[in-house]
Amino acid sequence: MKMITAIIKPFKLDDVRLALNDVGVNGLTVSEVKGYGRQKGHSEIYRGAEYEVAFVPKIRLELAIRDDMVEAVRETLRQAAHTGEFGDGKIFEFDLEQALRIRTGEMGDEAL
Amino acid sequence: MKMITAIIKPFKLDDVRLALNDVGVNGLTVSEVKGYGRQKGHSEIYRGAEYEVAFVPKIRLELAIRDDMVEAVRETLRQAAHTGEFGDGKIFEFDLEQALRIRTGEMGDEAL
Amino acid sequence: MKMITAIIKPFKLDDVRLALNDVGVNGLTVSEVKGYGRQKGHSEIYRGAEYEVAFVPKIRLELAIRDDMVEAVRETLRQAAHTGEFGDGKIFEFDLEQALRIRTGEMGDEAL
Amino acid sequence: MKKRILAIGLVAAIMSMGVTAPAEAAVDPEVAYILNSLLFLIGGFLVMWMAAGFCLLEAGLVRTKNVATMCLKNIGLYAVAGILYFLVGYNLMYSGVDGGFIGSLSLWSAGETAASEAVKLDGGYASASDWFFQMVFVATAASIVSGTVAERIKLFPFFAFIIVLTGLIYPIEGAWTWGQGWLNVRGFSDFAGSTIVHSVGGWAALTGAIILGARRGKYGPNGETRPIPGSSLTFATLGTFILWLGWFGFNGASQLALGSAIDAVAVSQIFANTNMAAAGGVVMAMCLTKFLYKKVDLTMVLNGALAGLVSITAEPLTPTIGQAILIGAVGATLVVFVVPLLDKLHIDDVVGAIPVHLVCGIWGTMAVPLTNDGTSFAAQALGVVSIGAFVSAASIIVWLTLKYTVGIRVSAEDEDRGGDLSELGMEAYPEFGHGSQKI
Amino acid sequence: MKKRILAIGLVAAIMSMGVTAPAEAAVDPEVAYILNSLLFLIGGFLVMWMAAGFCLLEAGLVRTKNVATMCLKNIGLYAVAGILYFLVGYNLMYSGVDGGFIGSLSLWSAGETAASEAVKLDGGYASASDWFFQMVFVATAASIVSGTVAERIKLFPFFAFIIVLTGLIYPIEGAWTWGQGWLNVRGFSDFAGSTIVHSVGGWAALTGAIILGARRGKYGPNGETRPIPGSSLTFATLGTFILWLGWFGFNGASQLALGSAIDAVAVSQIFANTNMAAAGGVVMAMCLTKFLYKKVDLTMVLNGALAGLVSITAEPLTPTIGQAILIGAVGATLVVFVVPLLDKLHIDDVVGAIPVHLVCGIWGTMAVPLTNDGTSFAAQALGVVSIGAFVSAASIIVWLTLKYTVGIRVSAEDEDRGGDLSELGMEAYPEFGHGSQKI
Amino acid sequence: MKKRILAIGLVAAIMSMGVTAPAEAAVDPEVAYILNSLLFLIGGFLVMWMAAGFCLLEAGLVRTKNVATMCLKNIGLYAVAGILYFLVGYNLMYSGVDGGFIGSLSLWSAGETAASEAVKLDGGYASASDWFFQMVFVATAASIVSGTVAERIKLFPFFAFIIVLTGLIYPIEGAWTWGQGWLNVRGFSDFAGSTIVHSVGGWAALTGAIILGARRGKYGPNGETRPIPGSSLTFATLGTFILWLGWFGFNGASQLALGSAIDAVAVSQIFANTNMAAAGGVVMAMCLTKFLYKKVDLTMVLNGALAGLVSITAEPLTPTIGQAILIGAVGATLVVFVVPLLDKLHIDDVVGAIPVHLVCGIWGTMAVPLTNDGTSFAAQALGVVSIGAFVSAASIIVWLTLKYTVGIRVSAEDEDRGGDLSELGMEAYPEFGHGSQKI
Ligand SMILES: Nc1ncnc2c1ncn2[C@@H]1O[C@H](COP(=O)(O)OP(=O)(O)O)[C@@H](O)[C@H]1O
Ligand SMILES: Nc1ncnc2c1ncn2[C@@H]1O[C@H](COP(=O)(O)OP(=O)(O)O)[C@@H](O)[C@H]1O
Ligand SMILES: Nc1ncnc2c1ncn2[C@@H]1O[C@H](COP(=O)(O)OP(=O)(O)O)[C@@H](O)[C@H]1O
Repeated sequence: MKMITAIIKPFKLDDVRLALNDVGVNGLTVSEVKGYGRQKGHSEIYRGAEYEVAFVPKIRLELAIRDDMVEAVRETLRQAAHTGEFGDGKIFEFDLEQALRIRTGEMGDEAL
Repeated sequence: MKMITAIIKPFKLDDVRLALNDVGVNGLTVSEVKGYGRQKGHSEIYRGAEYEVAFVPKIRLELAIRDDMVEAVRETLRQAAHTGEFGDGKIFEFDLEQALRIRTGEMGDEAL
Repeated sequence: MKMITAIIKPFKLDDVRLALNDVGVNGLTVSEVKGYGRQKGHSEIYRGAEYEVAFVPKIRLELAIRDDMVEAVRETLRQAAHTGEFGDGKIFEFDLEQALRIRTGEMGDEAL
Repeated sequence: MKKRILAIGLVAAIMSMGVTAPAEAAVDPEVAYILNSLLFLIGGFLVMWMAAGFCLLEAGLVRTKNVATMCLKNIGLYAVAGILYFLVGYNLMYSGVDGGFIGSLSLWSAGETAASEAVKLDGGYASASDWFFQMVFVATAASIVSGTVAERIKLFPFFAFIIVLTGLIYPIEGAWTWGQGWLNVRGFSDFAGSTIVHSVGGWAALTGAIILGARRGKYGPNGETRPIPGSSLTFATLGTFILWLGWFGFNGASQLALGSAIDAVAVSQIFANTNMAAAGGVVMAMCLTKFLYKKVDLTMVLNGALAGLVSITAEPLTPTIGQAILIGAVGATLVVFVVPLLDKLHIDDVVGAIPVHLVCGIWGTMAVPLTNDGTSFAAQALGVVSIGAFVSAASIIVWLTLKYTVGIRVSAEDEDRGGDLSELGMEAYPEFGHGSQKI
Repeated sequence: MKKRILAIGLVAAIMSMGVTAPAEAAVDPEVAYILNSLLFLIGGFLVMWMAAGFCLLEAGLVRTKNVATMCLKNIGLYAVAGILYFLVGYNLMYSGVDGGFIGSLSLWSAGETAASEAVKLDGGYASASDWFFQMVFVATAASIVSGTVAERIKLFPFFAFIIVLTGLIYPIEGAWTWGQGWLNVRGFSDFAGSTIVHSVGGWAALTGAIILGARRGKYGPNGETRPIPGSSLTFATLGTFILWLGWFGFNGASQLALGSAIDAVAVSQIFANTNMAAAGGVVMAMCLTKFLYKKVDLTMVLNGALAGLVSITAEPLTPTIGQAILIGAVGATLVVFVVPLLDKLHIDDVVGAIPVHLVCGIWGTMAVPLTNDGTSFAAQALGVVSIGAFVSAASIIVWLTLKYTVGIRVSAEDEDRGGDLSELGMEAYPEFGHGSQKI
Repeated sequence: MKKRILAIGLVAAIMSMGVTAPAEAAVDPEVAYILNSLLFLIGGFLVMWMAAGFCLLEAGLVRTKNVATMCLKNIGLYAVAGILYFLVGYNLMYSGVDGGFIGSLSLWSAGETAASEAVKLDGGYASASDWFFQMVFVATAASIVSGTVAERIKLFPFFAFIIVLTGLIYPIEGAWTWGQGWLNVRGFSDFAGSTIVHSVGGWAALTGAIILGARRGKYGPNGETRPIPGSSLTFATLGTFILWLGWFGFNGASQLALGSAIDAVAVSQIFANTNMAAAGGVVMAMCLTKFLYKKVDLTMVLNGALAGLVSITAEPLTPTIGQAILIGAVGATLVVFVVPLLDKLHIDDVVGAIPVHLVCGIWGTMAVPLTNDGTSFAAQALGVVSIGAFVSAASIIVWLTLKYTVGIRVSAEDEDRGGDLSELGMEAYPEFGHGSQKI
């Protein structure tokens, strides 16, 4: 199994969720994060003093998937989250050694 | 070392924390997430328009543990977070290559 | 590639970010978490009843980096986040199998 | 309660038994002058407070990323409205209308000042107290607009519209009735402004909403409505309570006099009716949404309270309490049905100002003859239509002029980021963990 | 300050030196009528504003997941209370009680209206102003209940209780004293309602809390208390400030007259005493919690302010400022000790309404004879006990009836999800990152 | 609007045509007494409400981790200020100053009480109404300090300072002018307290800010300013609206009389001018920040409103509306430039209280002779300088005494954790996801 972590633009979440649904992902965890990369923060003036807002709001997705779905999910994420602008985000892939469904105790692919 | 990530129901956090304590886990990081899986969101009506609330609030736990504790932790999580209803959550296990305690510089199992 | 996850004290974030910048990290994702470890929570009294605040606010950093930067980043984090007090936090290192930049489709080290 | 009885007894004792105040009572003219002015001042500060109510209601119903912008617009428009009303509005509305269409163009200044040796009592009240009270009304009309067009309008074009609305559109249509212009001559009756204040704001908002278009993402590709819940129902509720409180000033002080017993009776009735129309709106909205949707919709209940208040505003004096409750309840019913209707038409009204202020404004105005014999449906309809036509036409011209010159809508990118970052460069709740993303 | 002296000088000059107003003063009856009505109206809108205060205090002290429900309950109960008081309450309380136990069953309607040719001045004030002022009081009693039983009661059964409380229970016990019923005959004295309003709400809340049971998780398996901090202390603080402000109307206008110099003196004293009792409560709560717990507990300080206010309500006129401070300080002391006591008894009072309104209501009522010679401990105790017994018994019957018919408590699952999702289907703060989880 | 015309007509009819009220009018002394007292009571409750305004403004401009502490300080200081003003303040300020420097040391007690048989009307108003109105002013001065020194001062030393400020410093300098002391003799004029209230708070805040030092992290290693945005601009905006509303009482009731037509005229003018100075401040701050920084700064706009209000406070009566707008606009300009200036000097003023209350307080006071012929720049400067010198010197002594005895600053660790956890042991928004970290 693999764990995919993706950082995307917040307003893309709905599109991404629906697209993932279509390729058969039926479990997903999201959290609210901030980040920077090529898309830098920006400087603002607050009460006459300039300061840098280093971080930009992003949404972080976590998906545990079967190995055979990696390609499809990667491609789906890439397309659904794409705008072409800086800050579109990243996809990170990890090896997931084990998974377990708390409700039933199922393990491995069954648990996803 | 292993890193265990668990997604649980928010109101189970206290029980889980105490149970983990009992099996000797003495470090834990939690964050607030939303997710869906078998437990779907639900549709609501807001100002006369139906809409779907796709995500359900969950708590995400991260625990770095020694390899020999994986079984115990897994079992503890499974029991303490269990309600038997949809949405009880998941346990994900990863290989943790290295850990370091910032305060002392200790590394590996010492750092946990 | 490696994924470094660090848990640090919130008010250290600015220092850490600048220090990482200096060693060439130019992408970073942060989130707000709570945790405990050696630094326990504390007990408070609320309306005459004592209770324990188990968790302390922390910031969680995620950095995907090239393998050759692991040492430098680890050291930088250790120094910049250090206060010497309990609760300074941890650094966790994972193997990152694949990374992809959504905007361009670049993969691997190029994507970071 | 001994004390109470004592007090009442005492009061009763004070009065020679059986004293009656005729309608042409004999309160000392100077005392009446003071009391009339005091009514304006109390009413005025209560209506001023409504600016905060609109601000919170709207800040609570937009997403986090537009909250600071909403706050700025509301405090800004209150200031701008006052200045414009001083510069041109008041005299356009009240000076020399004489059955016509418009007053005169001049700065307002107080007729008498405290520096004078003596005060002429003929006016009946201090002219500055009247100005203050009239000034806060114009801000109300402006506040209505800001809610509807929120989350996508550019800041300065918005203020440009407000300048025209408060400096020209409102004073001119106001002159027709309250300034004793032609509509007044035709017998149109609008006690405290269901049409003259609320519908006017509503028409301006409606035309703005149509010309601006809906917020990105409000209507799906298949035309379905995608609700965009607001950032804080607590602020929205507080805003509604503030408006409710302010409305006692809005309607109560529109009696314009407290210098006789009969005026005191009238103001008291107005207070009671105003309150009960809102109560009727609340209860009706609770029951209806529970019945229709199985769950009570708090935002509809808040709109219901305001619907009741707007509905009673055209005639808060003549209804009995029972009638007031019904008038408010009908208003709330209208709101519960018009809110989804507007969505079907893809008219995106962020806070529900159009159903509340425009639709209930019309309803309240048309309901006047039901309880007030001195009025007619024809005259009421004439007022509703003529004011509606004028304000809509004028608003459309201003909106379109702005649209095709400076532009009125923020860029898609800025809309996604939110007005707080794009127009103000600051966040309402900057600390981590307050996203602007409904999930 | 020249201006000031001038102004004062001027005022002094206006008055012929040495003029004295006898208690049976000679203010023109019509002027007195206006001023009396005005006092009711100002007092009334201030007390109406307390509804917002209760709303925010309670919304701030419940968890995020119940905030919207709390807002709904508060605006809803204010509306319901007004309607019930119109339908049955007012006349049950004030019409033809005559030393007895209950008034008559009829709709209220204004005695005189602005449409009349003339106004009889005997009443002393516009009847609608009195009704408005009395009506806002009943809502206060109802607000008290909503705070205590929050986070676990079902919405509609809650409103059913409020209907009985505001339509029957409150008016009946109110008739006994303020309606000039039997308790009044026995010399029971409760100026503005420490017992008649606050304790009544408190008894209804206490019985409700016991019958409902505690919130899930409030008391641990070993009986220990597990605090459940509220979602926003800022809203709780604002709510307290609003209540404090509203209390000037609550107590001040309970003088029921402003038509003579002596009434003006009385209302002024009441304002000062009301303020200082609250101040005494604040300072005492700050010092006590610092002393007992090493840290100042803001929620206790807020309760302390309200404790002071409730305590002075039974007699805000006769104490000196110093006595008022002490009366308030004793009230706050009671609260600081009763809050944990209730927890020991596993009575889960979400906002501390029982210590504040019930306990301090009793304390304030029993303290009346300390400063008011015309009252006796026996009469006060009679009032406290008889009203307490009646209200508790009636409340228990209503709560139990509801419990065994429609049920009063939400399911465990709904309680965990929170009322906002289960009863309203919406969240107070829907944007990401506002959990409902205290960690 | 038929009704309106009718009403106006009626009023006009009531008055015998051409009646004129001479400055020494003939309002019945008892009626004047009631109206004067009523003005104090209304003004008083409006100013009391300003305590909530300061509380929210400050709670909104500090970080989440200090919000509960801010709330506690504000409700606490309002209570403490009232008690001190009763214990020593009022009589120090008003009793037997006689052109001198200080009054007498004694508890305040009401001159006449409702228990008396008769009321002497010479005073012109109920003494308790005056006391109440004066008392709320002293709390305002104290509120100003709490904002500036927020987020780093220890709780009890803060209250110790407030005790001295409200018990001694304010009453003494107040006695010089309003107590008819030496400054009054010299012709210093400060209608409602630009200097006597606002600058006094400002000087105490400025000395405190310097002696305390800046918050950790406010100024970078290279001396650059690192903005620390506040937790909630919505609360800050609401706080500003509350202050704006309260200011009608602050300035309006400082006319000190409503017992004649000329007083009614004066109070009305004051209301209008007060409002328009704030409006001028808002518009100026919007335009200036847009021009200077390309984006409108909401926090500056809020400060701009308050700048306008403080600026007009020294003389809200004599300016025309146009002049009032300008006076407010100049005040806002000062604020926009002084805020970054203070940062350059590394004086860390969390909420901008120094520019708003101190700088605009001075500006407003010096501007009095521009519209009021009876005043001179020399006398105004004398007042500004002498009060400034006294208050600064006294404040420095108190701050330093506290610093070198109990200490005034929290430990670095406690500052990082925030006052809410370290001083109160509770969080303002305890539920997950409300960090205290600006990222
Ligand atoms: N090396 C990294 N490690 C962790 N997160 C990163 C890294 N680089 C970027 N990110 C995350 O991805 C987001 C988008 O990255 P960015 O480089 O701005 O976009 P793009 O690659 O599309 O230009 C950032 O805001 C940050 O949250
Ligand atoms: N494939 C997945 N990847 C990541 N997170 C998941 C996945 N499936 C479920 N989750 C998380 O686990 C939570 C519970 O999963 P769900 O399937 O609803 O529960 P259960 O397995 O007990 O029926 C979800 O809300 C989501 O946050
Ligand atoms: N075993 C662990 N697994 C996951 N997170 C941990 C673990 N131990 C500590 N943490 C995180 O690191 C933070 C700091 O750890 P702590 O032990 O308190 O600090 P230190 O090691 O500097 O004394 C904790 O608050 C928690 O968020």
